[in-house]
Amino acid sequence: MSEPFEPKIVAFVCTYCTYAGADLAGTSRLKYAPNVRIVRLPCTGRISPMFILKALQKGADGVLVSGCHPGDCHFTHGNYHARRRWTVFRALLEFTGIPLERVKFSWISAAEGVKFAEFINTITEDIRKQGPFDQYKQLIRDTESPATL
Amino acid sequence: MTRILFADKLDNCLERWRSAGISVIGPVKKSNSSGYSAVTKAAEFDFNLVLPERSIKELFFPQSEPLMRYEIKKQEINTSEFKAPTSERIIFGVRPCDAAGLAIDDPLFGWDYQDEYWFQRRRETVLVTIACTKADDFCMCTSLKLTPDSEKGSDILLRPLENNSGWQVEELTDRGREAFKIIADLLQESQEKAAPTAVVEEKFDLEAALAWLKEPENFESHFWKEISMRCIGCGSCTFLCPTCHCFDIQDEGDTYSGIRRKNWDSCSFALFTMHTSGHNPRSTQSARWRQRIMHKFNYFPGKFNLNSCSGCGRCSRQCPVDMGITETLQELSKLLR
Amino acid sequence: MSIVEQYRTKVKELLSSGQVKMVIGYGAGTTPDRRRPLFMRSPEDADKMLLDNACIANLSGYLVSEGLLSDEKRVAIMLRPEGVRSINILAAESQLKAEQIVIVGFDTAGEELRAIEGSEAKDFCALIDSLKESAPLQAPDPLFERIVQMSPQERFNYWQEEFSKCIKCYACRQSCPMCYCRRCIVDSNQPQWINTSSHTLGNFEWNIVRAFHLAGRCVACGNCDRSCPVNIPLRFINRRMGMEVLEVFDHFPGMSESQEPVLASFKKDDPETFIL
Amino acid sequence: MKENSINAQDNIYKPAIMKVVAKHDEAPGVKTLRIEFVDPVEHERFKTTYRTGMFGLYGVYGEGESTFCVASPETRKEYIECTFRQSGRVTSVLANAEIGDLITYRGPYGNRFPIEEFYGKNLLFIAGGIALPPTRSVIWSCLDQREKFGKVTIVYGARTVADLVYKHELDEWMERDDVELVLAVDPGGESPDWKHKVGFVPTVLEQAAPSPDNCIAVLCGPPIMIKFTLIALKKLGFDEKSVYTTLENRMKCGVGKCGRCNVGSVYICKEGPVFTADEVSRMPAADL
Repeated sequence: MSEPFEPKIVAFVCTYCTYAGADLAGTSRLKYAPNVRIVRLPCTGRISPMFILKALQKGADGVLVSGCHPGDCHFTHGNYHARRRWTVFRALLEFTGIPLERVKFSWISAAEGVKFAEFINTITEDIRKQGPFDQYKQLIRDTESPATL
Repeated sequence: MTRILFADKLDNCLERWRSAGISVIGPVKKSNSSGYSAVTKAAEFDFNLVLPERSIKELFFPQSEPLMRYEIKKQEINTSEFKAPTSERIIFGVRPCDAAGLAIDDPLFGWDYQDEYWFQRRRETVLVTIACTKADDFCMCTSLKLTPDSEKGSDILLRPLENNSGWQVEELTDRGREAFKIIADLLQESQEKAAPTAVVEEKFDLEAALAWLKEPENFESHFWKEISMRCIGCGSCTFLCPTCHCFDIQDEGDTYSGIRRKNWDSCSFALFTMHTSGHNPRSTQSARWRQRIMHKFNYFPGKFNLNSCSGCGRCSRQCPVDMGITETLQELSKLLR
Repeated sequence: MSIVEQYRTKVKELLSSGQVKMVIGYGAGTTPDRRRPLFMRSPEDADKMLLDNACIANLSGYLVSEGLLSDEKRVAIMLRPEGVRSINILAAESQLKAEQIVIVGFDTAGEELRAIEGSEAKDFCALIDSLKESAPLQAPDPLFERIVQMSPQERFNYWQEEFSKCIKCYACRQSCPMCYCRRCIVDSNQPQWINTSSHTLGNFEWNIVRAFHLAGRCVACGNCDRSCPVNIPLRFINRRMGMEVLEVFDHFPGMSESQEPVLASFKKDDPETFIL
Repeated sequence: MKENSINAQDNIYKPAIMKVVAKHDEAPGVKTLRIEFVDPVEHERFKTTYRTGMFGLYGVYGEGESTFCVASPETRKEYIECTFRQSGRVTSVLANAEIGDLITYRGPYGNRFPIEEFYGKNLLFIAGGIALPPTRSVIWSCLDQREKFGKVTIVYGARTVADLVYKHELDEWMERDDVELVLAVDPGGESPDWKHKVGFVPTVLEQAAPSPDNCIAVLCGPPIMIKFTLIALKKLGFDEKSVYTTLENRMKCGVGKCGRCNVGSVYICKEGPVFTADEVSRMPAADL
């Protein structure tokens, strides 16, 4: 138990912008925290709030959702729809007591490899400071199921 | 002279039972909902409830019960079983209809195959029932040939005193006697009279309704459609019912590890009987309501010689659209006249 | 003539003239304070009809029950303003055709029961507009205010305690006119997004998802809250969602049948202060 | 006490672990798995309880359990064979099981075909599509002790040639002199080289016109086929009491507790799945 806490973060990203940005960060040999598991999706419009709940259900300490900047969506307006959805979903999380610091949203384009790397580093440090998401993990423990992330 | 348990001794009783390793559960109202939950102080009991909103069933057949934990490695499956707890407990302040409900389900859970999750808990539990001195518009135990002070399923029957200061004690089973031996010296001999039991009017002619249900041609009667028209297909009647026992088995986890659970399920849900092919033997809400009534008052008695209903009236009391067994059986008895 | 008399006459007329095949209204319940849905198909049925301040359930969910509207015949229904808004949403989401529904409107807001003029959803637009205006001014519920004031941890604990009562009977879903999906997300098992078990996590997930699916669609009729057998204050979550869409997107659900659903539309300049 | 009851102290919801030893593609989306018990004690229990007609709950931990018949006969108890169509959550995973994989099995449950009562009689098997597996269990139970029975006739039809299951066994039965096999596919389902009948099972059956004298019929198929085949059988002079069929319903427990498989007052899992046509006719049709 004395192992230092390593946050587990799940990132849902769109393949056209943020994933390409992550790729760029990689090919540019930028170093970023290894705590993030990236799930690539066709568009931020495809990212259902259910995904975020699933990540938490599996024991994530933080969730990151990222896609193209407004106006850059490969499908022209998937990210506008996503933006509305997140606005409402955030209000819901907030009202039910899920700290918003654990669920982050961002726009990262294919050219922003540096932003991606920095963003991941900042978030990882941020979540590390907040510590494990114990209040949710208690819910998982109550189910007797293991958190398998 | 009868033996009396005075209410002011209740805290001492709780203490005694606790030191004997027995936990106590009773009717409790908290965060705006009532049910049977753990009690440590007498003040936590709420004996004024006509009936707790949630039935006693959940203490024997929890709404979600872990059965098995599995871990899968390459070419190996390790499982461990969850067992029902073996600790002794007393449920103090059970309503007679709830106690009777448990007795109704015993044959079902023991029918050829014993469900140890149920019976383990049944063996470890002493039911201390308090006779009802008040009832509401939905109580219907008398229609089911039970009474507000019926002994069915109980280990101890308490009758509230007229001045509400305690209860007359009637020991019904050895298990009950055993539990009350621990507090024997806290009981007092007294002449205090018991309060009259609640008056519960008979709401329908059970025999007539049963006879109607037995007639094969009534299975497809138009009655079912009419009576169930406003049913919205939620499961609140079945989940609050002390005798409804249907369940689902669900796995939670992934390919490597997780657990298998037994969860309450309800015949009101469309998916309950849906085949993988898409065919659903009970595809309409009327068919599902018919199943519920038939199961309780025709199939169950046919198998176990018992009606699967103890007359608690929760189905009607809590129904979002004011349906319930009472109305259906009332209407049924009218059909015969 | 009292409103009840007036509406009984109206129902009789609707049914005897063949304008509608059924009128969905309220009848006497088990106890004097209860009303139950009543399906009137012949003029005589109207005598069983009641209308008073106890008629609070939003009956519009029955309209989408299987097969009722498929014969294109008109159905009349007694609705409060919230109910009319549900009709607009159901029409906007293509679940029914607003012309097929004859509305017998009434309102119990305030002390007095009053009739509302109009027979089709579109006749109620002015009324709904005024509801939108007054929505932010509604008297706040003290408990709601208390929840808002809590720290996130306190709020989490509050809801955990409330949700721990949940028995997953789905009365909230079944009583909601907006929950018409043939197969609810919680009943879909490939993949199983939400735990169906009624443990703390499963209850939390279910209630979150239910509330989210109603965001920008809930008309605050209170059906879910009233039908909950364990009294979880579901109205608060829905209300919080409603406040959010009104404040941020100026959306008041159910204004008209042509109103775009808030989560199926967008503006390029929607606020995004939270996005990094 | 029923012969399949188990020790009261056992956890009735705990399945046995099985190893997949063979798999076979039968038809598009239809697979057969042959599975063996890992625990010899469980296997011993199966050997003493299993009789043709019983079913089981086949499962994969993490997905759940799914109910179907045991397709292998009581004369071959070294393994269990099951044939299923890939359609839901459990069967999709089972269909992808590889040889050596472990799955679970709970059972055998239910009643059985009274094979001893068939001794000395002629047998008529009628099956449609994916319903051959339960019939096949009876067929092999009889063919494995062929001398005890009279004439054996099998009428099997499927929608198309591709949908016929157990093709290798059909060939084998076709070759045998002591079995008369009538194969059919629905009109439009035949391939250019199809040499057998074209038509629906009830029609084909009427043409084949097996004699009802001293004959037991075993009938399995989709509800619509059962309905019309029963009419055809009646026309041919069969008594409802000598026609056997199996019913299936959604099940979760298999042991009469979970409350969903009943048709009228009959619990398929305990009083079934094998019924005579006479018993079925007394069930409420609206509940089937």
